[in-house]
Amino acid sequence: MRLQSILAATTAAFIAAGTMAVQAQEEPVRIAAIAPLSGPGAFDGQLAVEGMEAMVAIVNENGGVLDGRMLELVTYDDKGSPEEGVSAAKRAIEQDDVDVIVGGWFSSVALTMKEVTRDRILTIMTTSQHPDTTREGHDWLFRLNATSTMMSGAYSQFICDRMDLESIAFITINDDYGRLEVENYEKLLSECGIEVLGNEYYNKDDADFTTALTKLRAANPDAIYVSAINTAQGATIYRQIRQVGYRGTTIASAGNMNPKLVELSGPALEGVYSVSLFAPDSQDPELLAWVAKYEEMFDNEPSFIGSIGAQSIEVLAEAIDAAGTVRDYGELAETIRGNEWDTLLGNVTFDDIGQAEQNIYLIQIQDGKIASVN
Amino acid sequence: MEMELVLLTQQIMNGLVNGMTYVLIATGLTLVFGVLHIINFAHGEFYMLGAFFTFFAAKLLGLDYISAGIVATLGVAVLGILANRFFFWPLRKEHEFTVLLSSLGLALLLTNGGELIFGADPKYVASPFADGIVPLGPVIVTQQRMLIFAVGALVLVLLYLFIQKTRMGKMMRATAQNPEGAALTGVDIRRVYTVTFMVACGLAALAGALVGPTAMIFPTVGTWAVLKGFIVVVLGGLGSIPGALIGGLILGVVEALAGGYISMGFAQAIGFSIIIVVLLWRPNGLFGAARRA
Amino acid sequence: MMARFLPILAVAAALVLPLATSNTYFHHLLVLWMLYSLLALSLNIIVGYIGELSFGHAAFFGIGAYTAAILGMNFGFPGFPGLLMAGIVAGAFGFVIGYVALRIEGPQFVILTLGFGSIIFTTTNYWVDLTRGPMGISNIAPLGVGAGFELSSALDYYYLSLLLVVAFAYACHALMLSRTGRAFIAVRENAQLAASLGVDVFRTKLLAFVVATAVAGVAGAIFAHYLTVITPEVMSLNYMVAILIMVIVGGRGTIAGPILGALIYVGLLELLRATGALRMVIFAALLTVSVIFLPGGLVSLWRRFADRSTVRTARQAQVEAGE
Amino acid sequence: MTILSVNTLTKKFGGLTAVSDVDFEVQPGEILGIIGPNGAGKTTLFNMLAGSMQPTSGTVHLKGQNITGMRADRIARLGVARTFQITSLFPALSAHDNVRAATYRTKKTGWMASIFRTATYRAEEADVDRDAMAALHFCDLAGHADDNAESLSYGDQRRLEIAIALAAKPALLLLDEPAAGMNPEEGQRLVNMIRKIRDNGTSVLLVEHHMRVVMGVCDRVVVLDHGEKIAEGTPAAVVDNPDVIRVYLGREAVSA
Repeated sequence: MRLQSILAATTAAFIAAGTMAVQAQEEPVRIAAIAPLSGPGAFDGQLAVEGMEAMVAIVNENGGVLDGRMLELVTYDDKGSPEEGVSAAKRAIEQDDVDVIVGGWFSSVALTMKEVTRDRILTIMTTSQHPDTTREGHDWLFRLNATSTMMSGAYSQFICDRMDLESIAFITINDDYGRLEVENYEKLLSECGIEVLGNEYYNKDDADFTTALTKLRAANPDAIYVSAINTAQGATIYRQIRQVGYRGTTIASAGNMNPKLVELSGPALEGVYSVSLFAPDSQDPELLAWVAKYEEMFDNEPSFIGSIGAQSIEVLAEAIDAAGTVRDYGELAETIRGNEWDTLLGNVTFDDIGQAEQNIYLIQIQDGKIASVN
Repeated sequence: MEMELVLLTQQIMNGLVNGMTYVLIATGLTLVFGVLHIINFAHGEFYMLGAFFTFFAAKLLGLDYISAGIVATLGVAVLGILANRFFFWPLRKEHEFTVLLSSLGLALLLTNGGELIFGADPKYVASPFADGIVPLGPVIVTQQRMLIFAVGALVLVLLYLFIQKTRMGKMMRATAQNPEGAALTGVDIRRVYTVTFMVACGLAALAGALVGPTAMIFPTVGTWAVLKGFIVVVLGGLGSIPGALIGGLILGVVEALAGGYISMGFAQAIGFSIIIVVLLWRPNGLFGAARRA
Repeated sequence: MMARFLPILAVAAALVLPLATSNTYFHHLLVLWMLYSLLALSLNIIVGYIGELSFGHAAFFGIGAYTAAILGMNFGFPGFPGLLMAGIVAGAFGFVIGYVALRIEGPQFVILTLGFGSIIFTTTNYWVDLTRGPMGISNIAPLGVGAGFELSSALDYYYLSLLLVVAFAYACHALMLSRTGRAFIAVRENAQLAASLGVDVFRTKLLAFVVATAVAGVAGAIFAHYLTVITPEVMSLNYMVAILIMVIVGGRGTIAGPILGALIYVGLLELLRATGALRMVIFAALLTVSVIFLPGGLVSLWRRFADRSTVRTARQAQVEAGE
Repeated sequence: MTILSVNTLTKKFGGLTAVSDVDFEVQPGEILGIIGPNGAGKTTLFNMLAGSMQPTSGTVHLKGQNITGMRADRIARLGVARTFQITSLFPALSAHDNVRAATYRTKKTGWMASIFRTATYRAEEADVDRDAMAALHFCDLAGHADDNAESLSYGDQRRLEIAIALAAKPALLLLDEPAAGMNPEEGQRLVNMIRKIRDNGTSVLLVEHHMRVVMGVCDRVVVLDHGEKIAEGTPAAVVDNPDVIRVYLGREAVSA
């Protein structure tokens, strides 16, 4: 009985998938969205794909690209794992023959995936901050987010100039991103006279940080810098910083602020600074349109990670129209590099190795909302 | 010097409280193993369900934290009965690897089903005690962690009385020693299975409800829980409830000291090293009886 | 009679299978299937033949992969000797860990192996100078065969891993027909009785463990060269569970079982991609259903069928004899 | 040459002495019985001989070689086979495979030989099959060769145990209460079998409290009480020993 019903459900699912394929528009431009859709990064992946979906809907409502071709998102789960990312990219290229790839939410995935997509398909990496994501030799590769070097440059400037700190300590995720962050900030902040009192690495499956935070608290720094990509871990750390009795300043790592994090962290995040490409109180009309669309389609609040997903679609759609082609990747890449693009996050340009140059905003949590500060 | 001592005491305190969390998770696990000789890899998922049920009971039914926790515990205890009926009871005569894989399948099913139903977004179980700080001299603990400690201790006492004093407890002990013999002397094995799973899953859910407010919850949180649970159960001795208590507290303190004086990243590995050393010294754990042939 | 030719038929089918399509993604799946088969067959030595449950097996796969990657990147170690070294290093780790852990059995052994796996995982994550930590090693060179020729396409890796699977499957088959194999099974079935017949239980288990871990190391090395990237992720619990699923769903203690289990694992997850968010739920449901209804694994279906046909022929023989 | 010689063998558990200064010998072609009431130390003594328990003091020599405190599998490799008090088989294997596994001691070729199918390997495997069938025949189990061990009747299982021990071609066979749970008819069958084993050149040492079996088959008997040897001799002599009568008085009629 149970076996039968499960078989029936499977069959139904296959049929449904088949029908969807038949009903699809004629020759849509198919964009592979490779993101962590299960495992610890699942929520962030979901926000990313939702952001892309909302922008795809906007583009399609405005008539699609190349005189009426619709955009279609094909999602792949990389589980936040480099090996799975490679498999997903192979499938997207070799089996599903997609037109372009958007991926690279985590640096480790981006760094391996780019070797699979190199010289085969145009790829846009999104939130990955590792500088090595964009390097010479990848002609069809672009990355939207600022590198952690760019981020920390801007952020440390602010920390040095405007926050009255004499000492600081770090709690850092043990991955390529976290290690690079600590390296950057230790150097930059020491240069302006802020003493670094300690750093604690944690693992991506840790759930309790009280021992590490107790240790940092005992060092009595003026501020604790929290480097956390994962929303759940971030919120836990911010709350536990207060729970171990630390009363100094909390600094949130660059580019990892989202409304969910603010909601989950409660009072612990009030007044905390971060930097982001996404200023949620911006009045940019494209941003407003996207936010409206997003809120209509999804229950989550629009987030930085979603907006970067949307930006990838926006740049692609405009560039495809401008270049007049999808599959001529050389032409399309030239077009992307050669122009300035007006997107929901403001104007963006790309340098020779595909690295985006765009505004970085300083933001602060005020009354439970993310607000930009000048 | 004074400062160092305070820090040491604070870390030991952190360890004891975290250890009590492990104890709560491990108790149900060790009960199922002790009575039924089942390694239940889905135990962590019942912990996860306990936390999520508390969250939803508070949100959808408008209950306060304590009532929501009680509703969640009872709800998951009922799920435990169903899990036994469909996943464990039918396999009672099969090889232990088969039962273990069935529980792994159940764990995958609950994690991924949970992701589908509850959503992938992390959630926070709001508790009025979460951020309140209790100063014990220079050492501080949150009210929530004090609550975990108190409830944990109470539950262990109640469970001990249940197993030692009630008729059902006696039947469970008889089954633990010799299931065939117990069946011959009129023990209703089927009821023992049902009650054991009900109690074990209820305990896991209670742990979820209590530990929920100390961190964020998400559908994969059960994997963490079951791993910690297993380490504690093996450290203390499979099937031994005093073993789960001592094992949990030891693991908590060792991890806290490792995190506090070496590095948090190594805490888990150091925890495992302790287990390896203990098992080599006492293959059946601190309080374990020799394995039944 | 049939059973005699079946393996030969299967190998022949496996040889021509990739020629059915030029779709390289299909070839990619075939490579994964073969590598997982090799890995599952090696775990089967521990789980199926000596009857202990190891939760540390993925760590040895990882050790092999890292050995090949590090030797290749840092010391310019050529491909095939690198594979051999990967097997030797993984086997050496297997020897040390087995030497400690195999004194203990049952659930405690499960936790001990889980613990060793976790320690190796953590070390890999933090020994950044050697392993590059969590970011892993990428751009690993493809496997060189010497004289400037290297395995480049998925097809090359498929045939290499198929060769190893066939060789190792044959070795397992021979094992089961040998005095050593009988000792393995004796230890699994009744260690005390085995000892009373002169079998050194500990050494037998250790032999099995070392062989299994060495083969897992070789599989890991090919995996690293093929994917060109390796991260500590391959030593995580997810991979441990995956290998175990392959062995038990396919049928532990058999040779076809782990290979079939690997096929189901790779194939089913791929087919279920069409179901989107339901993918892992359906997978978990099918897994659980198969365990509950086929506790002996998928190969027990065949055995059931085969038994029925043997009974029929026996009865026919009786009838004929009666006439 | 003496097969087994036991000198002042002693086992203490804490303050309790389970076996105290026991001496005896087993000669080639002899069936020696060790008897005594429950708690006399028979099982402890047996376990020390088979290597599953370390003696506190004293020595055990097998054909002149000191095997005191040796591990069970090493003693087995020197030519001692044993059975267990509680039936001990390879339950999921066929009777034939049970016995085949028992040929381990006398064979040499390993995994490598079987991979390359060497001539030695093939010859030896043929031997294995032959030895196994011979052992099954000897124990009247040839008809059950393909049956799973766990599906056999109790009496068949007990004889399969002996077949397993015999397939190891031991110089000395240790039987731990072989008649336990058998009815008189099965017991008689067992007695005949043990004689046949001895006639084929294997010495036998058995621990038993079934008097009928002991008296019927043993050449000599050692009587234990409270861990000490109180008598030794032919069954007929031992039965008349006043100490033995005292120990057994009221428990069991010695001549029954």
